[in-house]
Amino acid sequence: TTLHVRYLLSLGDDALVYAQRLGEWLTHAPQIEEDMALGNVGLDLLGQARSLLTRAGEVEGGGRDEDALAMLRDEREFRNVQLVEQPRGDFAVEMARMLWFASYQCELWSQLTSSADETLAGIAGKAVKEAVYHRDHATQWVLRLGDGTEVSRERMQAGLEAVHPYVAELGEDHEAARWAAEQGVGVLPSSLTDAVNAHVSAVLEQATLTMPDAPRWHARGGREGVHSEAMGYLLAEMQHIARSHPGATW
Amino acid sequence: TTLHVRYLLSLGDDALVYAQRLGEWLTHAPQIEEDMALGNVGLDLLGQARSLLTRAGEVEGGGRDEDALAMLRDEREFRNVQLVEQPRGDFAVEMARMLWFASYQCELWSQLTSSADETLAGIAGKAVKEAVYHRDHATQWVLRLGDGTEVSRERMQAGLEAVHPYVAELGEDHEAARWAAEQGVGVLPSSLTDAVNAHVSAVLEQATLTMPDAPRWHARGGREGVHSEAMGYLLAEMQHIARSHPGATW
Amino acid sequence: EEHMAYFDRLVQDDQRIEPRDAMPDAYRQTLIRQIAQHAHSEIIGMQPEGNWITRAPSLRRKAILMAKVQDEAGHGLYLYSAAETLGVDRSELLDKLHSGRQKYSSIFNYPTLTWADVGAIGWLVDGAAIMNQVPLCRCSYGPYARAMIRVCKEESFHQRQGFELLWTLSQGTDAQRAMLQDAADRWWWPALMMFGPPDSGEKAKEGHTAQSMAWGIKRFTNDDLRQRFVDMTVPQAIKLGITLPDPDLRWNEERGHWDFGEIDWDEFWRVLKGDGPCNAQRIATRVTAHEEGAWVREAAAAYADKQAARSAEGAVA
Amino acid sequence: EEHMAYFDRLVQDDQRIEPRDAMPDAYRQTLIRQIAQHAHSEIIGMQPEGNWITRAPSLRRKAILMAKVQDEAGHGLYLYSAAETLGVDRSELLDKLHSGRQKYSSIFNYPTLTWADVGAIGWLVDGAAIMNQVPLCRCSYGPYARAMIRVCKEESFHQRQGFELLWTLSQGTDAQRAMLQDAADRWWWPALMMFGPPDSGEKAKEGHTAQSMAWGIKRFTNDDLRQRFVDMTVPQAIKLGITLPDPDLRWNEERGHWDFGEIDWDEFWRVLKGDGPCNAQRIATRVTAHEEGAWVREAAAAYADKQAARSAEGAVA
Repeated sequence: TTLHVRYLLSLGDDALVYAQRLGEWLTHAPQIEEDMALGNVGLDLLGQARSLLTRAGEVEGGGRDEDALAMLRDEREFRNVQLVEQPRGDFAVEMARMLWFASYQCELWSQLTSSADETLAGIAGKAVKEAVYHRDHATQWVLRLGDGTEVSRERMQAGLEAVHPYVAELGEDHEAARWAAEQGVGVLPSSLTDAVNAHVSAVLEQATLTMPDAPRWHARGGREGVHSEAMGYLLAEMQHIARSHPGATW
Repeated sequence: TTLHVRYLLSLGDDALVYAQRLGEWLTHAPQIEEDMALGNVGLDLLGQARSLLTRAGEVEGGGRDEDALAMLRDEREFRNVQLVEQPRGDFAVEMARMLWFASYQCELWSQLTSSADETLAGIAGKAVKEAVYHRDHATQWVLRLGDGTEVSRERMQAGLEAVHPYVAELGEDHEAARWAAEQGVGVLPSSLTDAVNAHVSAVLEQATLTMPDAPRWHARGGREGVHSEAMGYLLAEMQHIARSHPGATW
Repeated sequence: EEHMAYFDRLVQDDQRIEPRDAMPDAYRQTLIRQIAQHAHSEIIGMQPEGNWITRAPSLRRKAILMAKVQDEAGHGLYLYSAAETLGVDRSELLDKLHSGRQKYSSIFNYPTLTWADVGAIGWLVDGAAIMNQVPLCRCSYGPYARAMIRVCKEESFHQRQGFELLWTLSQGTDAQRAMLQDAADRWWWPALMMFGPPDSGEKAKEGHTAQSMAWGIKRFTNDDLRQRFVDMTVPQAIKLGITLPDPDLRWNEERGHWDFGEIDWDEFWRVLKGDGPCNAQRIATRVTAHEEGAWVREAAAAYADKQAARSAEGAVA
Repeated sequence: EEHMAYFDRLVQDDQRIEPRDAMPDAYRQTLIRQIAQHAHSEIIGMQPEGNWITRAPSLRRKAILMAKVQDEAGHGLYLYSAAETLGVDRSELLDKLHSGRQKYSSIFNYPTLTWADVGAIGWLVDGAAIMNQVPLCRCSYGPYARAMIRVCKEESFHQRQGFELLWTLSQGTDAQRAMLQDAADRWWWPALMMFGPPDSGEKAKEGHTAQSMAWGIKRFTNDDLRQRFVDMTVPQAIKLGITLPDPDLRWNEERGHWDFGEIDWDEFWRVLKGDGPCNAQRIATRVTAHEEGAWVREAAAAYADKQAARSAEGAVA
């Protein structure tokens, strides 16, 4: 796999895996409006994933389409950050995850609209609008939960603490990203971190919440296909039917 | 599939699927001794499943071995009762399930030691001793939990209620069982029910627990491959690696 | 009196009753019950299909399915809003759903066992629902009629997607075709039951049909709608290359309709009364989501109150 | 005094100290800490492998793996019993594990990512453990030495099973061979770290090695054991047709040993102090199981008390 393909996969797998986790929320959300909203975010991310994986397959030139890449790769070939693969927690954990992830995606996509990979630039142009909506949605909920009841403030703070060790990985300058940044195809993840943190900090302050302390441990390795143990179960569920019918069209 | 094969699969799938659920307990049991004990019961059932599926493959005569039958069949081809596929509940639910299932297996295997299918008779001869141990283990725990603390009595009673709608299916005279009973290969499930109920009732009485009322709904259809929605996820997990490497040897 | 005369005239002239209009209490209660049951069916109906979102075999199908389940949530919301125009509120209706005092369509008490079931629900269940619902677009109660127009448009889209999913299976591998046939075998009869028990011929005087027709809520009998559904669906089954599990199914040249066999109404009543494969599970899933979400809804309400107080303060200052 | 002289003589004569014998408090504390850490490692070590029980690709492998994880539970129990002979009890030790006051082998803070990791744990992790543990079969403290004899027997069986699993992969498909190589790449260095930091040469005076050797608890330095492990394992890797991720690995004819590269001790200390991929998860899983089981253990205790009271009554009557 070339670094270009790996870069596209890192973006696409983030979107795909988070869409998969959000899909689990449908019929389990705290209110029906939220089933719809989480479904919407999931659908947007799934759309991004489909375009990105399709583009990765094109660049790779080996005839793999979005489904071959989603359904027939093994765990060690997935390049998403560990943040998105973590099992569904409570609604506060989800809003903490979404706030950070969407804030990261806002910065990412707005940079990538001028990617030298024109297909990627096109994807970014659409995705940036989606990410702004996702960030806004998460922001509204973090405010409501942080500045809502005593119970919700505690749970929201706990949600932030639970998610925080997985955040730094979004800003890691992995090999494919460094290559992509040099080529003008991509952007250095570390260059986005300040803006992401600024947005999140501002939201937390308004929400009367506290930014978690630097975590004792933080996730690493997702970009090289080293995942947490939750990932294998996610893939088992996602791929089982497709793997059970080799060569079938759906 | 002939009725003989289907009968063997019904026995083998019960054991396999329950072994799979018990395997989930390891590292989650209430004490380390119980990790061992639940592992033991799971291992015994897995051993029964392997022998039974191997025998089913032989009778079928199509070259399918235990792994082909376990890993490459689709949900609708599994013939276990829905009791064994239900997701892991708390320890009381598990002991309720084990008490009923092992009581059923005790009666079943002691009858099948004289099966006209000599391989099956051999399997039964070994399995009956195992089932007696499993039933005894569950019995001891139902007594401890029923006649333990107030909390444990309540949870044990709730466990019985949760499991009860799935019990009647064990005594259902499905087509393959009727054939097998006629041929002297098997036994009519309904003929075991009184003895099973007698054992369970005696345990519950000693444990100061109450036999649940006849349930409003009871499970049916497992023997014809109609399962509950939990089954697909169980199979996804169980089969994913095997399905991901077609033709591989492990 | 005068009000009721106005109501009767509107119904007779096939005009719409609006929330501000006076209406007989029995009319109001019938509508509340029917609209609530319809809304509940959308919400509970998300579960059997939602069961396949994480396992859809292609990303395109996953996207279609997520969008569909999301649409159902939307339909539920319109319908609860329509019910609210009659003077009840959503949380009250949800309580009745959760405690079993109001029902939802019994079809959702069957499990989805294979991927083909997702297609079968689109094709048969949405197909039957549309057949029931299209006449409701002309229902005498305005808000319900308008909600139905939107719902029907989206549902007929879902129905076509379901058929297309099955069509793809029909062109696929042996395993895919077997999956398709199996799904049709399991969903056919429950789909026919969706129209409700017989209410024509001798049975015309039992049940609510006559009154609902007089009020302009119902336009056709259950039996009429069922026949239309069979007539529409059988040719589609033929196109899919599958059989339907009814030995009595045959074209009746004389009637110009498809004859079909006896429906097992015992099963219908059994499942309706709670003895269906998923009744307990569907309600438990719904109640758990609702209870686990209570702290979130409370927080949102508390925050809204604080915001309102802050802007009131601002206005005063 | 006299007691201590007896203790010293026993140690000097390479005899076993038994629970009833007097022993220096520092000896007792060292043993408690070491045996507890060893027991905890067995219990926590069930998790990375337990992760694969439900997904094992064949039923034979599933059975082997379940039996292995179960054996580890058994080892934990013997070892807690051995520790209890020194005057502590299991629940106290578990509390220390759960609250982070006692450690377990840091190797179990790495995740198992593929099926080959199950084999790699058997081959490398159990292999290293055995290398550490065989000398403990002659440890000066009798109950520990005897527990170790049984543990070592079972572990060498596990080690062979792990190698055999990997051997099967090495004879398999490209994907299986890649999985094998990847697992070796990830587990090699953590396995070498299992012997602990350098304690020979200049480092001989730091750490506990010298005292433990004087007490007959430890027989070889960490570095000696590590070298033995490398010497045993490299030929097995060659047999498996894989490379090991160390460019400095080469046979040293002069020393009669395999030379190997610098170990990243920063990583070792980092993971030991909590910054490993699974530290938090391993403890959380363990604590959850323990807390969720509290009501069961309480019920068992209450029942035992009732039974005891009943038989006491019976005896009186």
